[in-house]
Amino acid sequence: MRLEVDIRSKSFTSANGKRQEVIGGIAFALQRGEVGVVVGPSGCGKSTMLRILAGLDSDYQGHVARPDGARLAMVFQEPRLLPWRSVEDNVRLAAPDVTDDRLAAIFGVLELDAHRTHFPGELSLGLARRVALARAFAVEPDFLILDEPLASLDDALAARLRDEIAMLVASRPMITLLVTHSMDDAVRLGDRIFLLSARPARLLHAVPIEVPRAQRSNDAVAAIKADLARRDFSMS
Amino acid sequence: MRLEVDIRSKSFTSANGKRQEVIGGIAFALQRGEVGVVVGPSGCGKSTMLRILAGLDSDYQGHVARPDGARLAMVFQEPRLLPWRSVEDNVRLAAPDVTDDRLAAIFGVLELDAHRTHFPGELSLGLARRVALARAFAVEPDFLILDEPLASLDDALAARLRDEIAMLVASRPMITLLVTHSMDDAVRLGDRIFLLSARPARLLHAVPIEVPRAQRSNDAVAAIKADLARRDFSMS
Amino acid sequence: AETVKVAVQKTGTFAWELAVIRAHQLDKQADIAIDAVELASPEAGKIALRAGNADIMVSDWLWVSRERTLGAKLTFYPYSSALGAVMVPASSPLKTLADLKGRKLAVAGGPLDKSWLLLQATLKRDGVDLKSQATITYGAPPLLAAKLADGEMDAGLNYWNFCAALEAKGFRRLAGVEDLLAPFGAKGRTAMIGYVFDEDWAAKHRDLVARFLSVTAKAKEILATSDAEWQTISLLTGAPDEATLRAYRDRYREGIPRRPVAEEEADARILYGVLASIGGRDLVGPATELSPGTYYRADARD
Amino acid sequence: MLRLLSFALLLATWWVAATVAGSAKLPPPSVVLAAAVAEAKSGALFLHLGATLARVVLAFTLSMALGSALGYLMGRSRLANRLGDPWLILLLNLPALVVIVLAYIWAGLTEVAAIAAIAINKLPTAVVTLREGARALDPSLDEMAKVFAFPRSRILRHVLLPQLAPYIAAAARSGLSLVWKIVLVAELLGRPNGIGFEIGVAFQLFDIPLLLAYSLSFAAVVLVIEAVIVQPFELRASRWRLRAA
Amino acid sequence: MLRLLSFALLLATWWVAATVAGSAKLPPPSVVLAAAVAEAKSGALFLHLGATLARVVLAFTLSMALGSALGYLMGRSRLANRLGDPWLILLLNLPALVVIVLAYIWAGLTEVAAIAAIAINKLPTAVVTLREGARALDPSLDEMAKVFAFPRSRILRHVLLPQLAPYIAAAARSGLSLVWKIVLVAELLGRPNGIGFEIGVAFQLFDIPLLLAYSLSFAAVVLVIEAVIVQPFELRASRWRLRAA
Ligand SMILES: Nc1ncnc2c1ncn2[C@@H]1O[C@H](COP(=O)(O)OP(=O)(O)OP(=O)(O)O)[C@@H](O)[C@H]1O
Ligand SMILES: Nc1ncnc2c1ncn2[C@@H]1O[C@H](COP(=O)(O)OP(=O)(O)OP(=O)(O)O)[C@@H](O)[C@H]1O
Ligand SMILES: [Mg+2]
Ligand SMILES: [Mg+2]
Repeated sequence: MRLEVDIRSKSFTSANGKRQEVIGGIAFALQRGEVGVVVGPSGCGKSTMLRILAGLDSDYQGHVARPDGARLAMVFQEPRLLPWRSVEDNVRLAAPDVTDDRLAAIFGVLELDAHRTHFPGELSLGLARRVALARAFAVEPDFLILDEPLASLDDALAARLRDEIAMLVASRPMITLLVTHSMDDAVRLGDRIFLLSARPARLLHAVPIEVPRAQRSNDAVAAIKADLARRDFSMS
Repeated sequence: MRLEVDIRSKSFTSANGKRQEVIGGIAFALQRGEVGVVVGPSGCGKSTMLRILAGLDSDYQGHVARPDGARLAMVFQEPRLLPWRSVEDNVRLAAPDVTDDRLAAIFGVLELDAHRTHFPGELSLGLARRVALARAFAVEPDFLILDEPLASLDDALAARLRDEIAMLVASRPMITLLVTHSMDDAVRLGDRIFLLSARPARLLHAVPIEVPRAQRSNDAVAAIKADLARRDFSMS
Repeated sequence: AETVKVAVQKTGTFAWELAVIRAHQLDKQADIAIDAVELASPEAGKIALRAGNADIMVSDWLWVSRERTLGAKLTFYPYSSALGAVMVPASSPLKTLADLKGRKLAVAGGPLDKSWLLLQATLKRDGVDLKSQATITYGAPPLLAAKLADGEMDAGLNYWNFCAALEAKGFRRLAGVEDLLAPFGAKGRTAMIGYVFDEDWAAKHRDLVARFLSVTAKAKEILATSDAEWQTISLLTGAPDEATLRAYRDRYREGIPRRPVAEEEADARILYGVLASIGGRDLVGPATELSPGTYYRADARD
Repeated sequence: MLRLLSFALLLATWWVAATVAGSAKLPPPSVVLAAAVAEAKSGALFLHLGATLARVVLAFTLSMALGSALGYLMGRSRLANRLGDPWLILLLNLPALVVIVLAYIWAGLTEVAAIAAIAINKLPTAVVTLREGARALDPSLDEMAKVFAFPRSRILRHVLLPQLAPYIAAAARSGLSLVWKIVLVAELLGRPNGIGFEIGVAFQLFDIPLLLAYSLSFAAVVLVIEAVIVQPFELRASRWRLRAA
Repeated sequence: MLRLLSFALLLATWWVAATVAGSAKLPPPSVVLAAAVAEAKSGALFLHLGATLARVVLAFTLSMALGSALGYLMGRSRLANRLGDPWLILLLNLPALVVIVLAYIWAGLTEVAAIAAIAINKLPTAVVTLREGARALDPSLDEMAKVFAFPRSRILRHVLLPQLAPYIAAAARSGLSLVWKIVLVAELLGRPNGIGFEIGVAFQLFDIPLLLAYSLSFAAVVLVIEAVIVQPFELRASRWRLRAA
């Protein structure tokens, strides 16, 4: 099971008729068990790339080999819940096989217990994003795509959820791809960091992080971040 | 011109019939020229409070005196653009008096020049949030409400926009209220920081920041943050 | 017993006759079974015939002739010579048809209605072009009858049953359409409407047709002679009171055709010319003469 | 409560109008009710109402099912829309009378012909409404369903139907009323029973109380169905809307 | 292109059906066209089509405007909905014949009566559709408009109408077809001109080609209006949808 990505070019024709290149060349591969983190300026083409990898867009130049028969889960950049189904139903519809215990555990970690019967319209944005995370966790995926999963959450909760993601990744051999604007998250979670240029997105650097995830203490993380900053990748 | 807030209680009855208190007691006042920053855990009631202050919800216990005849602008937590109007039209509809020069300047700062004729559906989330910011800036408000305006933006851009907000605040005497999860933003922009408890939200502390905004160097900011952390407010 | 399918309008006189036939078991006596399709509108019979749900329905020879020239071999047997009339309120100042000039006249059945055409033809001889010299309102017959009754119209040309009902309400006949026929050369009351059926079907079922016609003739005789019979069918007629029922009865009796078919056909030929000249192509189609064979001859083989 | 009040107001308005206009122009409710009761006692009302309801139910179900499917298809696929559009416009704008007459001529004065004709008349309005609904579907939820590999049935029930619900409700309500209007024509032209048949008879006799009695009997049935089944269901189904009217 | 192809296919289907069924059951296109041409040459077609179109336009505009306003109100305000609902259901389920007959009885056999009766028949379906549209409005955009103090006119044009557009389109398309169906009945019952009047005459003569010629003339007008005005406009107005069909 392996993800191979070689997107040579991807363009959009917008309603005003203009054609615009959004991805200018991104190639990498991820193994089972690896976590890839994508970092790049706002509007550079990250979500567009994720949509291609998720099989939602096949109108591009290049080739993507998605892991065969892998169960996919994705946290979109917006929550994308079904407004007419309760929080619990939203999760169960995506993960019909989830056990009650596991669901309770997930809702516990994400602090959603009080909101099981709420409709999405009754949630705060942070709560809704957590429901989207719960949905992805409940699926027990082989291939997990996360588009800024920890945005709009307070620092304490975000840190706890980051650990939770790390635990999930450690517990099962899956391919994970994460988009984030937080270098801290990137360094703490990633095995490799893919730095993208501004639109059209090109892969500037693929930086491996050698320290095993479990051993990344606060100091280690700070050191890696400093190292990355020192290398001064020009990101725009 | 003064904002006086005394919300004693606010509850929601959700569709499943249960009543839930969301705000348990928040009282403060803001003068013209002041920037209040609200910080609190996800789902505690921040956006609910902002909706009350914006006059969108009058079903609460207590009293809010909104600045008289003040022009209001708000950046909602989601972009809330009109999907059927171009980026430029979205801004112009909210701010019909904006001059072409000013609009160009705003679009320049927010790096939206290339997207003027795009429809919101053709934007990335970060771009859409910037359009929402552009709309609020273009209005030239007397009372500005910002609900996590810098989420989903990369660090470099976020920093630039934070400075832009600071400039706007300095340029006109207005009341500003900002919700954020980033302590950095809070300390750099705020005159007073309101720390809220978990749901139901109560005002735990109102921390004034004595250093004038213009003099908050990186070191000063770090010092204030450290000081805040040392005081160890129990936030949950 | 052989079955004959007939289309009847529930409020029409054919339905009354059928009730009499049933009550007196005339059908059983003649060893036929009459299978009636009840319908609610006058035009539905044509659909029933075309769709093959009815062997026999009631319509006029004008239409039969038109259909024949267009290729549908239908044929006609006289059923009733009752025709409409021009009705006015009792107190109306109108005395003759010529007085209709400049008045509001309601015309049931539309611009190609045969009574309306005959009325126009009659007045044309006196130099009156009624169509342009009076205000004509076309519309559904019941609605127009109601409109005349409540005074919105000065006069109304309507079907005979509506006229009978108006008569019972005290309205006056300015002229009956059957009175207009003679000046054109018709020898007597001419039955405009009749049983209509397919020629080929009739050829295959000559005996059945003959028995059917004799059964209905018997029913007509009963209705012509017995007043008691009218009481039994009064509900069916929808007559709101005795006066109306009486008017229905008298007009119905007058309308029973009593002349030989050949005479009917001869008159029809004459009237056809009149109607064709004023109704034009729209009415009669490409033919200028009554199509030969329009009339069904029970004794055609001799 | 409010609904009952409004209903009472309606009856009162009618009664006042009847009194002012005179019973020849508009019979008062009492007279119409008496006519209805008389027809009910003789059993005729139920016979005809039953026949009409059966036709309405069949034609309605048929045309809603087929119309929704076609409308969905045309809203989703540009090709289907291009191909179907001329047919749709033709069907939409063919008078009920014509469709019914042709159906009767082809298939005889049969129940099948009547129901098919009514269904064909209603079909295009369902298509038109559902097409708009399908065009307005949220693509982001489609993507979500695709990512999480929702099977078709789950997509239909949990993703599509809730989004199409307002369009279906609109098509159903106005469609039911259309079916009912057309069933009357079909019965008038070629059925030996049903409300339309009786209305035709009442019209020929110009018996306005009877006309109204039969006309309103169907409205009464719909009123009861709405109050007892449809509206409670709708209320439940739209609980998720924060501000339901 | 595809549309033309489909149109040709339609004609071909008709032609084949006519050949198979025999011209007594379904006249072929050529015969109907000949009838239409004959009527057009005599000027009668244009006269009647003009009269009918005028009525359609008036009744349609009236009922769409009023129906949209009422529907919006009922979708937004619970009170209005509760109060209006019984009236709505009654109006929806009143047969066209009854409304038309009553209108003619009250207001005489006049143009005003005809147009009012048609508008009243169409009104409730517009209300029902727009009510669903108003219920589905996005409250978050309302809030946005309120915060930025949009004046009413701007809210209507830029916030409400684009959201209601699919409902308006559905109501307009199916409503136009309904108005057209009802105008025929109104003309049949009590107007001295118009397509419905001619259809009545053709029906009395059982002249199917003429019946079809008049029926299809209106469909042809709508087809042209759709192709030349409505669809290009819709295409423009829905450019913002990422996947327009
Ligand atoms: N459907 C579309 N039509 C036209 N342009 C599009 C479309 N979708 C995205 N784009 C453009 O593609 C670019 C990349 O969008 P994308 O959503 O991939 O950005 P991103 O890297 O995810 O940004 P962010 O960090 O803000 O989420 C943007 O400039 C956007 O305007
Ligand atoms: N319409 C509603 N009905 C019921 N409950 C609601 C409604 N709106 C909000 N809530 C509840 O109120 C609480 C506070 O919501 P609010 O949006 O104010 O949170 P927040 O502080 O802005 O959170 P976040 O940081 O995630 O945006 C949440 O628990 C939410 O579930
Ligand atoms: Mg993105
Ligand atoms: Mg919030």
